[in-house]
Amino acid sequence: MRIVYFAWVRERIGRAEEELDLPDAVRSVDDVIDFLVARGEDYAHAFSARKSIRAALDKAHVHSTALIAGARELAFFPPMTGG
Amino acid sequence: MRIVYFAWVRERIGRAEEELDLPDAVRSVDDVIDFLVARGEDYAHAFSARKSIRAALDKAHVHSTALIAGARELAFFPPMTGG
Amino acid sequence: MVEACPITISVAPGDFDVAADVAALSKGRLDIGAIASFVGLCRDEQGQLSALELEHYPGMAEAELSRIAADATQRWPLMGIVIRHRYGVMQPGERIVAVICAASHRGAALAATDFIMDFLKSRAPFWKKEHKSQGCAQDWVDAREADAAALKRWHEGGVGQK
Amino acid sequence: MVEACPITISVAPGDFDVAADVAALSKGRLDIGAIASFVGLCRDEQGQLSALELEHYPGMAEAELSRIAADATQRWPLMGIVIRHRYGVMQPGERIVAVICAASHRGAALAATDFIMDFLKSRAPFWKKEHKSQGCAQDWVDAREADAAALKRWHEGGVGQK
Repeated sequence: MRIVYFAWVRERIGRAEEELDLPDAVRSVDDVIDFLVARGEDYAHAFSARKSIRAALDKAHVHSTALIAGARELAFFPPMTGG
Repeated sequence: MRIVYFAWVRERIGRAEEELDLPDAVRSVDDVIDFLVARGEDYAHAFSARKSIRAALDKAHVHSTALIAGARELAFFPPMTGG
Repeated sequence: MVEACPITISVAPGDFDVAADVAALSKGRLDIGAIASFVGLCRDEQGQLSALELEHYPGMAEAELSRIAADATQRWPLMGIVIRHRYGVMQPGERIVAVICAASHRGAALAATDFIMDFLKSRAPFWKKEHKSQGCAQDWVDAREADAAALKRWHEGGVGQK
Repeated sequence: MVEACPITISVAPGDFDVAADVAALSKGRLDIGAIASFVGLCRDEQGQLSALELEHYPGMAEAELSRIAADATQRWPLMGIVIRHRYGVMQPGERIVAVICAASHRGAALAATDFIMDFLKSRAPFWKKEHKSQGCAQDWVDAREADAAALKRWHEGGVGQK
Protein backbone atom coordinates (compact mmCIF):
# COMPACT_ATOMS: atom_id res chain seq x y z
CA MET A 1 0.00 0.00 0.00
CA ARG A 2 1.15 3.49 -0.79
CA ILE A 3 1.38 5.71 2.31
CA VAL A 4 1.77 9.49 1.91
CA TYR A 5 2.53 12.12 4.53
CA PHE A 6 2.00 15.88 4.62
CA ALA A 7 3.16 18.96 6.56
CA TRP A 8 4.78 18.21 9.92
CA VAL A 9 3.84 14.54 9.75
CA ARG A 10 5.96 14.34 6.59
CA GLU A 11 8.79 16.30 8.20
CA ARG A 12 8.87 14.16 11.34
CA ILE A 13 8.85 10.90 9.40
CA GLY A 14 11.44 12.28 7.01
CA ARG A 15 9.75 11.21 3.79
CA ALA A 16 6.77 12.22 1.69
CA GLU A 17 5.69 8.71 0.70
CA GLU A 18 6.52 5.04 0.85
CA GLU A 19 5.20 1.74 -0.44
CA LEU A 20 4.60 -0.75 2.37
CA ASP A 21 3.65 -4.42 2.46
CA LEU A 22 1.27 -4.56 5.36
CA PRO A 23 0.65 -7.80 7.30
CA ASP A 24 -2.86 -9.26 6.95
CA ALA A 25 -3.58 -8.38 10.59
CA VAL A 26 -3.35 -4.67 9.69
CA ARG A 27 -6.93 -3.98 8.69
CA SER A 28 -7.88 -0.47 9.82
CA VAL A 29 -6.24 2.96 9.66
CA ASP A 30 -5.62 2.61 13.42
CA ASP A 31 -3.83 -0.68 12.75
CA VAL A 32 -1.60 1.06 10.19
CA ILE A 33 -0.67 3.74 12.72
CA ASP A 34 0.22 1.05 15.31
CA PHE A 35 2.28 -0.74 12.67
CA LEU A 36 4.12 2.48 11.75
CA VAL A 37 4.75 3.57 15.34
CA ALA A 38 6.42 0.21 15.97
CA ARG A 39 8.80 0.83 13.03
CA GLY A 40 10.88 3.53 14.73
CA GLU A 41 11.25 6.72 16.68
CA ASP A 42 10.49 9.11 13.81
CA TYR A 43 7.14 7.45 13.25
CA ALA A 44 6.41 7.40 16.99
CA HIS A 45 7.19 11.13 17.11
CA ALA A 46 4.99 11.86 14.10
CA PHE A 47 2.04 10.03 15.65
CA SER A 48 2.63 11.11 19.26
CA ALA A 49 -0.32 13.52 19.19
CA ARG A 50 -2.34 10.73 17.63
CA LYS A 51 -5.73 12.33 18.12
CA SER A 52 -4.78 15.29 15.98
CA ILE A 53 -3.60 13.20 13.01
CA ARG A 54 -6.08 13.02 10.14
CA ALA A 55 -6.25 10.26 7.54
CA ALA A 56 -7.52 9.96 3.99
CA LEU A 57 -8.08 6.79 1.97
CA ASP A 58 -7.79 7.25 -1.78
CA LYS A 59 -8.02 11.02 -1.33
CA ALA A 60 -11.16 11.13 0.83
CA HIS A 61 -11.28 11.83 4.57
CA VAL A 62 -11.82 8.78 6.79
CA HIS A 63 -12.03 8.10 10.51
CA SER A 64 -9.15 6.12 11.99
CA THR A 65 -11.49 3.17 12.45
CA ALA A 66 -11.98 2.86 8.66
CA LEU A 67 -10.89 -0.40 7.03
CA ILE A 68 -8.14 -0.11 4.44
CA ALA A 69 -9.13 -3.12 2.33
CA GLY A 70 -9.26 -2.21 -1.36
CA ALA A 71 -7.67 1.20 -0.98
CA ARG A 72 -4.50 2.02 -2.88
CA GLU A 73 -3.36 5.15 -1.06
CA LEU A 74 -3.47 6.09 2.61
CA ALA A 75 -2.52 9.62 3.69
CA PHE A 76 -1.67 11.00 7.12
CA PHE A 77 -1.55 14.71 7.91
CA PRO A 78 -2.15 17.29 10.66
CA PRO A 79 -5.36 19.34 10.91
CA MET A 80 -5.74 21.43 7.77
CA THR A 81 -4.92 25.14 7.75
CA GLY A 82 -5.68 26.30 4.23
CA GLY A 83 -7.88 29.14 3.09
CA MET B 1 -42.23 72.82 6.23
CA ARG B 2 -40.84 71.14 3.15
CA ILE B 3 -42.60 67.85 2.34
CA VAL B 4 -41.06 65.45 -0.19
CA TYR B 5 -42.54 62.33 -1.77
CA PHE B 6 -40.98 59.33 -3.45
CA ALA B 7 -41.91 56.40 -5.70
CA TRP B 8 -45.66 55.66 -5.91
CA VAL B 9 -46.44 58.10 -3.11
CA ARG B 10 -44.98 60.83 -5.33
CA GLU B 11 -46.86 59.54 -8.38
CA ARG B 12 -50.21 59.39 -6.58
CA ILE B 13 -49.85 62.87 -5.12
CA GLY B 14 -48.62 64.17 -8.46
CA ARG B 15 -45.66 66.14 -7.18
CA ALA B 16 -42.20 65.46 -5.77
CA GLU B 17 -42.21 68.17 -3.13
CA GLU B 18 -44.09 71.11 -1.68
CA GLU B 19 -43.66 73.74 0.98
CA LEU B 20 -46.55 73.75 3.47
CA ASP B 21 -47.54 76.03 6.32
CA LEU B 22 -48.80 73.59 8.90
CA PRO B 23 -51.26 74.64 11.63
CA ASP B 24 -49.89 74.58 15.18
CA ALA B 25 -52.15 71.62 15.99
CA VAL B 26 -50.16 69.51 13.52
CA ARG B 27 -47.42 68.19 15.77
CA SER B 28 -46.58 64.63 14.76
CA VAL B 29 -45.94 62.82 11.47
CA ASP B 30 -49.36 61.19 11.94
CA ASP B 31 -50.89 64.66 12.24
CA VAL B 32 -49.25 65.68 8.97
CA ILE B 33 -50.71 62.64 7.23
CA ASP B 34 -54.20 63.49 8.56
CA PHE B 35 -53.70 67.06 7.38
CA LEU B 36 -52.63 65.93 3.90
CA VAL B 37 -55.41 63.35 3.51
CA ALA B 38 -57.92 66.11 4.20
CA ARG B 39 -56.45 68.18 1.36
CA GLY B 40 -57.80 66.06 -1.46
CA GLU B 41 -58.34 62.76 -3.20
CA ASP B 42 -54.81 62.34 -4.54
CA TYR B 43 -53.41 62.59 -1.03
CA ALA B 44 -56.08 60.26 0.34
CA HIS B 45 -55.18 57.76 -2.37
CA ALA B 46 -51.46 58.07 -1.63
CA PHE B 47 -51.98 57.40 2.07
CA SER B 48 -54.77 54.81 1.72
CA ALA B 49 -52.42 51.97 2.69
CA ARG B 50 -51.28 54.10 5.56
CA LYS B 51 -49.48 51.36 7.47
CA SER B 52 -47.11 50.77 4.59
CA ILE B 53 -46.07 54.42 4.24
CA ARG B 54 -42.67 55.23 5.74
CA ALA B 55 -41.54 58.65 6.92
CA ALA B 56 -38.21 60.41 7.38
CA LEU B 57 -37.49 63.66 9.21
CA ASP B 58 -34.46 65.55 7.96
CA LYS B 59 -33.31 62.42 6.09
CA ALA B 60 -33.53 59.95 8.97
CA HIS B 61 -36.21 57.27 9.43
CA VAL B 62 -38.86 58.05 12.05
CA HIS B 63 -42.01 56.37 13.35
CA SER B 64 -45.27 58.08 12.47
CA THR B 65 -45.65 59.11 16.12
CA ALA B 66 -42.49 61.27 15.90
CA LEU B 67 -42.92 65.00 16.57
CA ILE B 68 -42.01 67.28 13.68
CA ALA B 69 -40.98 70.31 15.76
CA GLY B 70 -37.65 71.69 14.62
CA ALA B 71 -37.41 69.56 11.47
CA ARG B 72 -37.09 71.26 8.10
CA GLU B 73 -37.89 68.35 5.77
CA LEU B 74 -40.43 65.56 6.06
CA ALA B 75 -40.43 62.72 3.53
CA PHE B 76 -43.07 60.09 2.75
CA PHE B 77 -42.37 56.97 0.72
CA PRO B 78 -43.32 53.29 0.31
CA PRO B 79 -41.26 50.42 1.74
CA MET B 80 -37.80 50.51 0.21
CA THR B 81 -36.78 48.11 -2.56
CA GLY B 82 -33.16 48.96 -3.33
CA GLY B 83 -30.15 46.68 -3.39
CA MET C 1 -2.07 47.19 15.74
CA VAL C 2 -5.34 49.12 15.60
CA GLU C 3 -5.93 50.64 12.20
CA ALA C 4 -8.75 52.80 10.99
CA CYS C 5 -11.67 51.40 9.06
CA PRO C 6 -11.95 53.63 5.98
CA ILE C 7 -15.53 53.83 4.73
CA THR C 8 -16.44 54.69 1.15
CA ILE C 9 -20.09 55.38 0.32
CA SER C 10 -21.22 56.27 -3.17
CA VAL C 11 -24.67 56.80 -4.66
CA ALA C 12 -24.32 57.61 -8.35
CA PRO C 13 -25.85 56.73 -11.72
CA GLY C 14 -22.73 55.16 -13.21
CA ASP C 15 -21.34 51.65 -12.99
CA PHE C 16 -18.55 50.83 -10.53
CA ASP C 17 -15.39 48.73 -10.51
CA VAL C 18 -15.42 46.20 -7.66
CA ALA C 19 -11.90 44.94 -8.39
CA ALA C 20 -10.53 48.49 -8.14
CA ASP C 21 -12.34 49.00 -4.83
CA VAL C 22 -10.97 45.74 -3.44
CA ALA C 23 -7.46 46.70 -4.55
CA ALA C 24 -7.78 50.15 -2.95
CA LEU C 25 -9.05 48.66 0.33
CA SER C 26 -6.17 46.27 0.72
CA LYS C 27 -3.41 48.47 -0.71
CA GLY C 28 -0.47 48.77 1.69
CA ARG C 29 -2.30 46.96 4.49
CA LEU C 30 -0.87 43.62 5.57
CA ASP C 31 -3.29 43.26 8.47
CA ILE C 32 -6.23 42.46 6.17
CA GLY C 33 -6.74 38.72 5.79
CA ALA C 34 -10.27 38.58 4.45
CA ILE C 35 -12.27 40.55 1.91
CA ALA C 36 -15.92 39.66 1.37
CA SER C 37 -17.98 41.27 -1.31
CA PHE C 38 -21.46 41.21 -2.68
CA VAL C 39 -22.73 42.46 -6.02
CA GLY C 40 -26.43 42.77 -6.80
CA LEU C 41 -27.41 42.59 -10.46
CA CYS C 42 -30.49 43.60 -12.40
CA ARG C 43 -32.27 40.27 -12.99
CA ASP C 44 -34.70 39.42 -15.75
CA GLU C 45 -35.76 35.86 -15.08
CA GLN C 46 -38.82 35.89 -17.34
CA GLY C 47 -37.24 37.87 -20.17
CA GLN C 48 -39.91 40.55 -19.85
CA LEU C 49 -37.91 43.42 -18.45
CA SER C 50 -36.82 46.19 -20.78
CA ALA C 51 -35.31 48.35 -18.04
CA LEU C 52 -35.18 48.90 -14.32
CA GLU C 53 -35.53 52.40 -12.94
CA LEU C 54 -34.11 53.15 -9.54
CA GLU C 55 -35.38 56.19 -7.71
CA HIS C 56 -33.57 57.38 -4.60
CA TYR C 57 -33.78 60.06 -1.94
CA PRO C 58 -30.72 62.24 -2.53
CA GLY C 59 -28.86 62.97 0.66
CA MET C 60 -30.77 60.47 2.75
CA ALA C 61 -29.50 57.53 0.66
CA GLU C 62 -25.89 58.44 1.41
CA ALA C 63 -26.70 59.25 5.05
CA GLU C 64 -28.52 55.98 5.64
CA LEU C 65 -25.77 53.90 3.99
CA SER C 66 -23.22 55.70 6.18
CA ARG C 67 -25.26 54.88 9.30
CA ILE C 68 -25.46 51.20 8.28
CA ALA C 69 -21.70 51.08 7.65
CA ALA C 70 -21.03 52.73 11.02
CA ASP C 71 -23.31 50.17 12.73
CA ALA C 72 -21.32 47.36 11.11
CA THR C 73 -18.04 48.77 12.47
CA GLN C 74 -19.59 48.65 15.97
CA ARG C 75 -20.42 44.96 15.60
CA TRP C 76 -17.27 43.62 13.95
CA PRO C 77 -13.58 44.61 13.88
CA LEU C 78 -13.61 45.81 10.27
CA MET C 79 -10.70 47.25 8.34
CA GLY C 80 -12.56 48.81 5.45
CA ILE C 81 -16.04 49.12 3.97
CA VAL C 82 -17.18 50.13 0.49
CA ILE C 83 -20.86 50.55 -0.39
CA ARG C 84 -21.83 51.60 -3.90
CA HIS C 85 -25.41 51.93 -5.08
CA ARG C 86 -26.52 53.15 -8.47
CA TYR C 87 -29.70 55.01 -9.37
CA GLY C 88 -31.40 55.85 -12.65
CA VAL C 89 -32.24 53.52 -15.51
CA MET C 90 -30.39 50.26 -15.97
CA GLN C 91 -30.62 47.22 -18.20
CA PRO C 92 -30.94 43.54 -17.23
CA GLY C 93 -27.52 42.15 -16.32
CA GLU C 94 -26.13 45.44 -15.05
CA ARG C 95 -24.68 45.89 -11.56
CA ILE C 96 -26.92 47.79 -9.13
CA VAL C 97 -25.17 47.56 -5.77
CA ALA C 98 -21.86 46.47 -4.30
CA VAL C 99 -20.79 45.97 -0.70
CA ILE C 100 -17.20 45.13 0.22
CA CYS C 101 -15.94 44.47 3.77
CA ALA C 102 -12.35 43.84 4.86
CA ALA C 103 -11.23 42.32 8.16
CA SER C 104 -8.53 40.14 9.70
CA HIS C 105 -10.68 37.04 9.58
CA ARG C 106 -13.40 35.75 7.30
CA GLY C 107 -16.15 35.62 9.92
CA ALA C 108 -16.26 39.37 10.41
CA ALA C 109 -15.91 40.20 6.70
CA LEU C 110 -18.69 37.83 5.61
CA ALA C 111 -21.10 38.61 8.45
CA ALA C 112 -20.68 42.37 7.99
CA THR C 113 -21.37 42.08 4.24
CA ASP C 114 -24.52 40.07 4.98
CA PHE C 115 -25.60 42.58 7.67
CA ILE C 116 -25.03 45.62 5.45
CA MET C 117 -26.99 44.07 2.57
CA ASP C 118 -29.91 43.21 4.87
CA PHE C 119 -30.12 46.74 6.27
CA LEU C 120 -29.50 48.34 2.88
CA LYS C 121 -32.41 46.40 1.37
CA SER C 122 -34.87 47.42 4.05
CA ARG C 123 -33.65 50.86 5.16
CA ALA C 124 -31.77 52.60 2.35
CA PRO C 125 -34.17 54.90 0.46
CA PHE C 126 -34.19 53.36 -3.02
CA TRP C 127 -37.22 52.22 -4.99
CA LYS C 128 -37.28 49.99 -8.06
CA LYS C 129 -39.67 50.40 -10.94
CA GLU C 130 -39.81 47.76 -13.64
CA HIS C 131 -40.39 48.73 -17.25
CA LYS C 132 -41.81 45.73 -19.07
CA SER C 133 -40.83 44.97 -22.65
CA GLN C 134 -44.43 44.15 -23.70
CA GLY C 135 -46.49 47.29 -23.93
CA CYS C 136 -45.68 50.19 -21.69
CA ALA C 137 -46.55 48.63 -18.34
CA GLN C 138 -44.59 49.98 -15.42
CA ASP C 139 -44.66 48.58 -11.94
CA TRP C 140 -43.11 49.55 -8.67
CA VAL C 141 -41.45 46.51 -7.16
CA ASP C 142 -43.07 45.35 -3.90
CA ALA C 143 -40.93 44.99 -0.81
CA ARG C 144 -40.16 41.34 -0.12
CA GLU C 145 -41.33 39.67 3.07
CA ALA C 146 -38.01 37.83 3.07
CA ASP C 147 -36.15 41.12 3.37
CA ALA C 148 -38.02 42.13 6.51
CA ALA C 149 -37.45 38.66 7.95
CA ALA C 150 -33.74 38.87 7.14
CA LEU C 151 -33.46 42.06 9.15
CA LYS C 152 -34.87 40.41 12.25
CA ARG C 153 -31.98 37.97 12.40
CA TRP C 154 -29.71 40.77 13.55
CA HIS C 155 -31.94 41.87 16.41
CA GLU C 156 -32.52 38.50 18.04
CA GLY C 157 -28.91 37.62 18.82
CA GLY C 158 -26.32 39.74 20.55
CA VAL C 159 -23.75 42.00 18.89
CA GLY C 160 -22.29 40.31 15.84
CA GLN C 161 -24.56 37.31 16.30
CA LYS C 162 -27.22 35.90 14.06
CA MET D 1 -36.18 28.49 -15.78
CA VAL D 2 -33.80 25.93 -14.33
CA GLU D 3 -30.22 26.52 -15.36
CA ALA D 4 -27.13 24.54 -14.56
CA CYS D 5 -24.74 25.54 -11.82
CA PRO D 6 -21.31 25.56 -13.48
CA ILE D 7 -18.55 24.76 -10.99
CA THR D 8 -14.93 25.83 -11.47
CA ILE D 9 -12.30 24.42 -9.11
CA SER D 10 -8.64 25.32 -9.41
CA VAL D 11 -5.64 24.49 -7.26
CA ALA D 12 -2.56 26.13 -8.74
CA PRO D 13 0.51 28.12 -7.70
CA GLY D 14 -0.34 31.29 -9.61
CA ASP D 15 -2.50 34.25 -8.69
CA PHE D 16 -6.08 34.51 -9.97
CA ASP D 17 -8.40 37.23 -11.28
CA VAL D 18 -11.61 37.45 -9.25
CA ALA D 19 -13.16 40.10 -11.49
CA ALA D 20 -12.65 37.88 -14.54
CA ASP D 21 -14.25 34.94 -12.72
CA VAL D 22 -17.22 37.04 -11.68
CA ALA D 23 -17.63 38.30 -15.25
CA ALA D 24 -17.46 34.75 -16.63
CA LEU D 25 -20.05 33.49 -14.11
CA SER D 26 -22.61 36.12 -14.98
CA LYS D 27 -21.95 36.37 -18.72
CA GLY D 28 -25.13 35.91 -20.74
CA ARG D 29 -27.20 34.95 -17.69
CA LEU D 30 -29.98 37.32 -16.72
CA ASP D 31 -31.30 35.00 -13.99
CA ILE D 32 -28.38 35.79 -11.65
CA GLY D 33 -29.24 38.56 -9.22
CA ALA D 34 -26.57 38.07 -6.59
CA ILE D 35 -22.86 37.32 -6.63
CA ALA D 36 -21.05 36.90 -3.33
CA SER D 37 -17.33 36.48 -3.14
CA PHE D 38 -14.62 35.99 -0.60
CA VAL D 39 -10.88 36.51 -0.98
CA GLY D 40 -8.40 35.32 1.64
CA LEU D 41 -5.10 37.18 1.78
CA CYS D 42 -1.71 36.40 3.28
CA ARG D 43 -1.66 38.49 6.48
CA ASP D 44 1.38 39.78 8.32
CA GLU D 45 -0.01 41.62 11.33
CA GLN D 46 3.24 41.75 13.29
CA GLY D 47 5.49 42.51 10.34
CA GLN D 48 7.50 39.36 11.02
CA LEU D 49 6.51 37.21 8.08
CA SER D 50 8.89 36.91 5.16
CA ALA D 51 6.83 34.34 3.30
CA LEU D 52 4.02 31.85 3.64
CA GLU D 53 4.41 28.36 2.24
CA LEU D 54 1.31 26.41 1.36
CA GLU D 55 1.59 22.66 1.04
CA HIS D 56 -1.29 20.70 -0.46
CA TYR D 57 -2.30 17.13 -1.24
CA PRO D 58 -2.44 17.03 -5.04
CA GLY D 59 -5.57 15.37 -6.30
CA MET D 60 -7.28 15.31 -2.93
CA ALA D 61 -7.34 19.13 -2.71
CA GLU D 62 -9.29 19.38 -5.97
CA ALA D 63 -11.50 16.41 -5.04
CA GLU D 64 -12.35 17.81 -1.62
CA LEU D 65 -13.12 21.28 -2.98
CA SER D 66 -15.38 19.66 -5.59
CA ARG D 67 -17.22 17.73 -2.86
CA ILE D 68 -17.70 20.93 -0.82
CA ALA D 69 -19.03 22.78 -3.89
CA ALA D 70 -21.40 19.92 -4.68
CA ASP D 71 -22.65 19.96 -1.07
CA ALA D 72 -23.37 23.69 -1.40
CA THR D 73 -25.46 23.11 -4.54
CA GLN D 74 -27.57 20.64 -2.53
CA ARG D 75 -28.27 23.23 0.14
CA TRP D 76 -28.94 26.35 -1.95
CA PRO D 77 -30.25 27.05 -5.46
CA LEU D 78 -26.91 28.22 -6.85
CA MET D 79 -26.20 29.36 -10.39
CA GLY D 80 -22.42 29.17 -10.37
CA ILE D 81 -19.48 28.45 -8.06
CA VAL D 82 -15.80 29.27 -8.44
CA ILE D 83 -13.22 28.07 -5.91
CA ARG D 84 -9.55 28.94 -6.45
CA HIS D 85 -6.80 28.02 -4.00
CA ARG D 86 -3.12 28.64 -4.50
CA TYR D 87 -0.18 26.60 -3.20
CA GLY D 88 3.54 27.21 -2.97
CA VAL D 89 5.34 30.24 -1.56
CA MET D 90 3.58 33.58 -1.30
CA GLN D 91 4.32 36.99 0.14
CA PRO D 92 2.31 39.01 2.68
CA GLY D 93 -0.55 40.78 0.94
CA GLU D 94 -0.96 38.17 -1.79
CA ARG D 95 -4.26 36.40 -2.48
CA ILE D 96 -4.44 32.78 -1.27
CA VAL D 97 -8.01 31.71 -1.86
CA ALA D 98 -11.17 32.92 -3.60
CA VAL D 99 -14.73 31.63 -3.43
CA ILE D 100 -17.47 33.07 -5.63
CA CYS D 101 -21.13 32.02 -5.56
CA ALA D 102 -23.93 33.20 -7.84
CA ALA D 103 -27.67 32.87 -7.19
CA SER D 104 -30.98 34.61 -7.81
CA HIS D 105 -31.03 36.15 -4.35
CA ARG D 106 -28.44 37.36 -1.91
CA GLY D 107 -29.27 34.92 0.88
CA ALA D 108 -28.19 31.85 -1.07
CA ALA D 109 -25.09 33.48 -2.55
CA LEU D 110 -23.79 34.79 0.77
CA ALA D 111 -24.64 31.71 2.83
CA ALA D 112 -23.05 29.37 0.27
CA THR D 113 -19.85 31.45 0.23
CA ASP D 114 -19.71 31.31 4.03
CA PHE D 115 -20.41 27.56 4.01
CA ILE D 116 -17.76 26.79 1.39
CA MET D 117 -15.12 28.83 3.25
CA ASP D 118 -15.90 27.05 6.54
CA PHE D 119 -15.58 23.60 4.99
CA LEU D 120 -12.58 24.60 2.90
CA LYS D 121 -10.73 25.78 6.04
CA SER D 122 -11.34 22.58 7.96
CA ARG D 123 -11.50 19.91 5.27
CA ALA D 124 -9.48 20.92 2.21
CA PRO D 125 -5.97 19.42 2.45
CA PHE D 126 -3.78 22.52 2.64
CA TRP D 127 -1.21 23.35 5.30
CA LYS D 128 0.40 26.71 5.97
CA LYS D 129 3.99 27.16 7.08
CA GLU D 130 5.21 30.58 8.14
CA HIS D 131 8.72 31.70 7.33
CA LYS D 132 9.72 34.43 9.80
CA SER D 133 11.82 37.36 8.71
CA GLN D 134 14.05 37.24 11.82
CA GLY D 135 16.41 34.30 11.63
CA CYS D 136 15.33 31.18 9.84
CA ALA D 137 12.45 30.12 12.08
CA GLN D 138 9.72 28.18 10.34
CA ASP D 139 6.44 27.20 11.91
CA TRP D 140 3.47 25.20 10.76
CA VAL D 141 0.33 27.20 11.46
CA ASP D 142 -1.94 25.60 14.07
CA ALA D 143 -5.54 24.90 13.18
CA ARG D 144 -7.85 27.46 14.76
CA GLU D 145 -10.47 26.41 17.30
CA ALA D 146 -12.73 29.00 15.68
CA ASP D 147 -12.60 27.10 12.40
CA ALA D 148 -13.86 23.89 13.95
CA ALA D 149 -16.59 25.82 15.75
CA ALA D 150 -17.59 27.52 12.50
CA LEU D 151 -18.11 24.14 10.87
CA LYS D 152 -20.56 23.04 13.55
CA ARG D 153 -22.96 25.85 12.64
CA TRP D 154 -23.87 23.99 9.46
CA HIS D 155 -24.69 20.72 11.21
CA GLU D 156 -27.05 22.03 13.86
CA GLY D 157 -29.69 23.56 11.59
CA GLY D 158 -31.43 21.98 8.65
CA VAL D 159 -30.49 22.27 4.98
CA GLY D 160 -29.43 25.82 4.18
CA GLN D 161 -29.84 26.87 7.79
CA LYS D 162 -27.32 28.16 10.27
